[in-house]
Amino acid sequence: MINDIPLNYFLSLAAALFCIGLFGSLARKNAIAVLMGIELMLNAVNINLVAFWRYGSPDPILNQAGIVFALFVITLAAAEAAIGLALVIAIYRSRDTVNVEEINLLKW
Amino acid sequence: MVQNFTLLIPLFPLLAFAIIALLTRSRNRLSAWIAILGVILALALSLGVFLEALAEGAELAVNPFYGAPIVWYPYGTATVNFGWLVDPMGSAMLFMVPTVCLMIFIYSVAYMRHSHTGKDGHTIHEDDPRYARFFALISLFTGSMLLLVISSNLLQFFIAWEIMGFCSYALIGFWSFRGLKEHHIDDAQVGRARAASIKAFLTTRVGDVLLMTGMILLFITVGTLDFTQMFSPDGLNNMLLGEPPIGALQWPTLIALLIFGGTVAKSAQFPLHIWLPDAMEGPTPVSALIHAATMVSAGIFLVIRMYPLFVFDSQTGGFSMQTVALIGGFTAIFAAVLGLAQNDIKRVLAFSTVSQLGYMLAALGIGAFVAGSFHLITHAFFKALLFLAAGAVIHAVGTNDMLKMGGLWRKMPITFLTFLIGALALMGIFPFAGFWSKDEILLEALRLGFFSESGAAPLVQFVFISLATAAFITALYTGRQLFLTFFGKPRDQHFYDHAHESPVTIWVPLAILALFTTVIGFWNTPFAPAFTGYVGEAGLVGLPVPFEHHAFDQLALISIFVSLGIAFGGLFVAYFIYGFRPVGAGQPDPLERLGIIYRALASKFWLDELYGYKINLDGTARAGLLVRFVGLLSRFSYWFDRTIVDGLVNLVGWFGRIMARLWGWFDKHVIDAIVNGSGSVTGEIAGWWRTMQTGNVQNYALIAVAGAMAFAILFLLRSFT
Amino acid sequence: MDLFGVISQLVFLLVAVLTLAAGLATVLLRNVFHAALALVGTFFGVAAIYLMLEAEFLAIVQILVYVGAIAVLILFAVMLTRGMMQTEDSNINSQWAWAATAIGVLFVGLFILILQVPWKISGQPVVGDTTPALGTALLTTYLLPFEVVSVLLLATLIGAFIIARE
Amino acid sequence: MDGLVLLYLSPELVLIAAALLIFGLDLLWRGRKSQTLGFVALGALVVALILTPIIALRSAPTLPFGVEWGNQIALFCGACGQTVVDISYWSPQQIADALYVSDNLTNFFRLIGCVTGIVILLASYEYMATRKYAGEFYGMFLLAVASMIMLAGSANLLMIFLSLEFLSIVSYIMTGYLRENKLSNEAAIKYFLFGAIASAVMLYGLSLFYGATGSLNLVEIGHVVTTDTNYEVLSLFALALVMAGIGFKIALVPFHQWAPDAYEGAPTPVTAFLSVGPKVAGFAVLLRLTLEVMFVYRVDWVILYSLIAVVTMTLGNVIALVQSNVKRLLAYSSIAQAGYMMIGMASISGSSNPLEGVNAVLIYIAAYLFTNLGAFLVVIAIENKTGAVDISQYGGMIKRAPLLAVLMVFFMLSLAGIPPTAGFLGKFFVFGSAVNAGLGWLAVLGVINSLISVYYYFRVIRPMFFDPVPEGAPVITFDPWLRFGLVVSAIATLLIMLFPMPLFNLATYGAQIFGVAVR
Repeated sequence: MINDIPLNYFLSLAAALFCIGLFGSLARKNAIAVLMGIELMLNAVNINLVAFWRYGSPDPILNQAGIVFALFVITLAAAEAAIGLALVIAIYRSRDTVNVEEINLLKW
Repeated sequence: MVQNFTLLIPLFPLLAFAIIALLTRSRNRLSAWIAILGVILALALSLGVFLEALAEGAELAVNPFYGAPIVWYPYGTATVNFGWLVDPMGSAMLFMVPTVCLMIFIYSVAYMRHSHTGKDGHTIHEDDPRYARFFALISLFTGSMLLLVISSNLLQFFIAWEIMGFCSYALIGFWSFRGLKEHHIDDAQVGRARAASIKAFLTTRVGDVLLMTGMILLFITVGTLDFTQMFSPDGLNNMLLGEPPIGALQWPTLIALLIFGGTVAKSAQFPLHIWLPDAMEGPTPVSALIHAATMVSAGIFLVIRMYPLFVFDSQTGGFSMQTVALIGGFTAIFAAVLGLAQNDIKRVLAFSTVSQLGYMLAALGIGAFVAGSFHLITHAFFKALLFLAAGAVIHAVGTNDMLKMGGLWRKMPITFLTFLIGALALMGIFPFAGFWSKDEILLEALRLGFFSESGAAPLVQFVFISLATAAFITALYTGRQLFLTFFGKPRDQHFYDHAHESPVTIWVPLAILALFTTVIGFWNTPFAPAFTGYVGEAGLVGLPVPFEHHAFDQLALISIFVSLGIAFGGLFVAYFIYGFRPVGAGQPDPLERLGIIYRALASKFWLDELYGYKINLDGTARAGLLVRFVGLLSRFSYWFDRTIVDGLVNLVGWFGRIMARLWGWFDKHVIDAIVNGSGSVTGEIAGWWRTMQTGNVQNYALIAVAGAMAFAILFLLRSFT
Repeated sequence: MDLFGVISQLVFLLVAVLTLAAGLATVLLRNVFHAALALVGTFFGVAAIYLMLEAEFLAIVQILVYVGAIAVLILFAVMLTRGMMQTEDSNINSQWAWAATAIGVLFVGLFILILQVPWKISGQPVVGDTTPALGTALLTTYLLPFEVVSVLLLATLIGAFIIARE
Repeated sequence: MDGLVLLYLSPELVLIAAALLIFGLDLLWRGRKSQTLGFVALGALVVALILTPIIALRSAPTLPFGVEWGNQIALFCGACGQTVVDISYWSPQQIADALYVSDNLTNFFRLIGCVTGIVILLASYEYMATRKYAGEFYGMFLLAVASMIMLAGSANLLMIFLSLEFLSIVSYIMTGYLRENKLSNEAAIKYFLFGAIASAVMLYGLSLFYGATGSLNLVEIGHVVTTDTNYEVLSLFALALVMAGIGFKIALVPFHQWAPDAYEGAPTPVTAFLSVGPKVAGFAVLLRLTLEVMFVYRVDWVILYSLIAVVTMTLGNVIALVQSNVKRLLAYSSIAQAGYMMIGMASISGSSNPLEGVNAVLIYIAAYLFTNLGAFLVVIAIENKTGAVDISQYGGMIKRAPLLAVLMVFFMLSLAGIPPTAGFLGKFFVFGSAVNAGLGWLAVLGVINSLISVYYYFRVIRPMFFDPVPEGAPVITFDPWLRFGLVVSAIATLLIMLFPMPLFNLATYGAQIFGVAVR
């Protein structure tokens, strides 16, 4: 299967997903939605990493650096999500909003 | 073997600073004595070194007292060491700085006590609320100046230089403390003091930055900052190895000019002179300290220290010395004219300092190293004297405005006498210190500009003309100051009544400084040029090029008469304007009004007499005679007025007014505007830029992403082209 | 190209289009709850991509962690802050056009880069099971990050507790 | 992993173990005795600080200890210059596998990290005494210091990412520590959102590096990038994306905007940490990346770094002019300071000796550390007693707390780069190295900027000395720990200038590692 699909396909998919996620994180009002955008970006990176591993690794079994990296990215994404959501809930409690545009007491 | 302890000299005042700041802050009297003790110890050690240096004589220039035991850091194969370097000029500074500082310290003890009238009508004497801090700061100031003088290394020099900058900031703004109202200091004054301190610091900072840049470049091109190593022939030649930095501008020229930038700011030369007159907001001892012994002298001393670099530059075709001469010469006359139009007794002196510093730099710039250096020493003494005496007057009278003084010599004869000595020295009148040093500078300018073997030098001729004119104006404004303050009738009875002779602790330092002012000039007379032999015979540290040394000749004699003539001329004019008919109470300064108005006033007075003559026409002969006599006198005085005084007044007044206006305008609108304006422009930019910080984190992220992307795309495009 | 290859490409395209569509839905849907559900869809799509790349273990982890943990967390958070969900008049902020422009440029740049770079391709087939080797690697070569990440997870736990507790 | 590895990792392990211990004890004691936990944290930092030279000296057993008194530190620094316990002794296989290196640079940042930690910890006792979850705070703080050190020691993209995220997550938690405080909440969530986006962008760049070279190890990547010119565009593109993550940590323009907001809202000791810890660790990563991977493309990254340096210092300084909140002002100031450090980074390109630039950056970091921490300690001391963080509330501080006022002057002078302070030394070296590297214009801009900065640094000082004491303002007293931290910072700021030899040697030692990698 690998021989039939060029690497570029995967990379392009990842790039597209990355851009979609970036758009989400830059343009959504809701802090949770911003977080979702970030998750999309991390997924895109993982596709990159796994594709590079699969195509580039001289020994896909013994040299699994890309996979390992992806695994850690997933773990950290979970940690990040936990903290991020905790912060969202905290700010929702104190300010009664999760709209990023309204969280602007600190400026200038 | 006192020389081995040179490094301890600055330590005493610094230690005094530390002790006062940390331990005795709350005890005013003790703090003052600790500060004075610190200076006395420094002075004793300095004198030891000085005497030892004198014993060495001119040899000292070739083999200076030098030691650099403190390893600061290694650089490449070399190390940067801190230590001491005492060459002839350095030793002269070691004599001058602590002496003058000690006088200022003693003077401050009484000066920083204020008297005011309490609620019950009694006069209350009270220490300044920050008395101890004052002594701590001036100790730090003195210590850092001494450190600067003995520095063996430009970096060490720069450190001391910067500490001084900070001290000047703190001291100029010393009275910018709200809550001092009982000490005659109102809100406006507080505001002025604040503004002045910031202005002084920021303006001199510009110079510091230039100096620092020059220092880094020097370090990189020469590989050392140690004066002795730097000025060894190899050291300076290293500069020529690299590529010239900007077009035809050579490294030595660039570096010398950058270093000179430090001097321009610190010694208040055009166009960075603006801070100095405002610095008068500080207490008078601080003014004396800044103007005489420490800060502005440090700027000149920097040029003296780096003189080999300037000489080297001019030998290799650079123009740094010409720049120094040009700026010095211009500032000398420029500031003198501005000084004409000042009514604040201290401001006159401030402009006078600027002008005199211009003298020194002009001398250094045309190659008259010894004359410029000597003027630095003598000027310190008589300028300190003038400031302290002026301070005594202010202290006694309670105002700075000369137009509210007058006739004070009767009330405070000792102060008057000392001030007179200082003023005569400043004017350059025989036999006081200023005469000898100023004459020397004029002589050198005359010799180099008009009678040089290598042909006439237009720049030096300009310098001579400028300095000679400045000497004239100096005598004029000093005379004006003298007459307005001490002669004539009191113009404000209230202030006059308030005046009293200064207490002992104030007049004794004055007397000592006056003594020095009288005798120090004989260190270097054209007949017996001991100072020239000492400082100039063997040249400079690391650059043993003897300065040209002329025997007493016709030219010197001519020069003596020329400079005396100029000085007396100025004094004479001043006498005609201010002394002959003193300015009365409420009268404007003759220079301040137009001639037509003055003539009209005078005519009216004359008509009144005439009128009285008329109604007394059939009165007694005696009365008639009297009236006639009076009328005759009036007519004579009218004629005298019209032809001589008015002419002079109009001429000088017109010239002075125009120039003062013009330059004052330039000062206020161009230079101040640049300094303040750059502040407000950056403020505007800041106000505009900060709006980027919207508070919305997604805006931030977008900017960040766009930034990263811009970099990425930039690289991408670069690879395709 | 043989039939198998064509089918492979078609399958890839299908999965890719579905994944991207779910991703777009995630960032565009007005209702945050619906967006979260679309996010789950994207996670599944990415898991399918992993399977295509013969990283089975990672695909399972993707479903377990992302779908099982992160998505659930997000859904919880959405429900806890429910007040916001319906009242929004627009889910897109005022800078979206700028963002879209910048991202458009970025995408073009990335695309050019991807096509232009001669990627290193060894094309080695995966013979055998990657999972045991992965496990070995995690506990030998990658032991240090493994331990570090465990501490990090503990810190996260405590931190989330401190921040979000009533 | 053999036993030696544990020794090489011991400072980090001690910190992490102490953090776990603190979490456990806090659970056991139910939030009481938090002060004791603070001392545990302090002890751990001191132990880690002591372990560092032991690691560094391990390979030089012949070093004569017990020589003349007072020379120990200088000797240590001097000896470090010749002994290298780093990857240059490792076999190629070891290098390929290396995730984390315990080399000179790591040791340098261990010292920096521990000192930072100790000083901030001293300042936070009083601050945290009345606040909830103080025990956990100390644990979190130790983890933050540990992750900062790990970031400096990471030699592998995975470890870089992991430590960066570790540091970030712990920082988010600490920033949002004041749960009842709206500003703290807001600061944390902004910091978090910005950080998450930036690290995702960075991660994309890292994946590109991996794709180009098939390796995660910096040395190997550097090898490929240097030998194979096919990857020039890719490497530079990836570098630009990675700059987003590193620039976020360092707060470089245009990745800086989170900083003022987060600094203002965070608890002040955390602000102090954020202004030093992540910043300097970011420089460690940037140094490794620049010298081990990207060095061959110096023409390109010099442009990038110079550009960033100019905008960073100018923007930081100019916006700081109009700030009235001291924490925010110091935030902009620290942005500007990072700009000066970037001048040093750009001048690494100097053809003669790249290590000069590295030296300058490391010296600047150490000088900045003490100065900035000192300034923040003053702010903390004042805030503890009065809650004041606005310049206008600092009136008459010379009467209310003379020590604070005088030391603040000193720290501000140092930040402005005026001698005799450490800040001057840092600027001297940074500008000097820039001129030496042919980037004179950059030095000139830096000098102009330092001139601008004087103005706002003095704005902080002015009310302390010249304004009257506000009505009813209390005299400020603060606890001895904070005082100790302040005095240590002040003395260090002074001594670094007066006796820079030890620091100079230490920086030379820290830069030694790059002699191997630079090609």
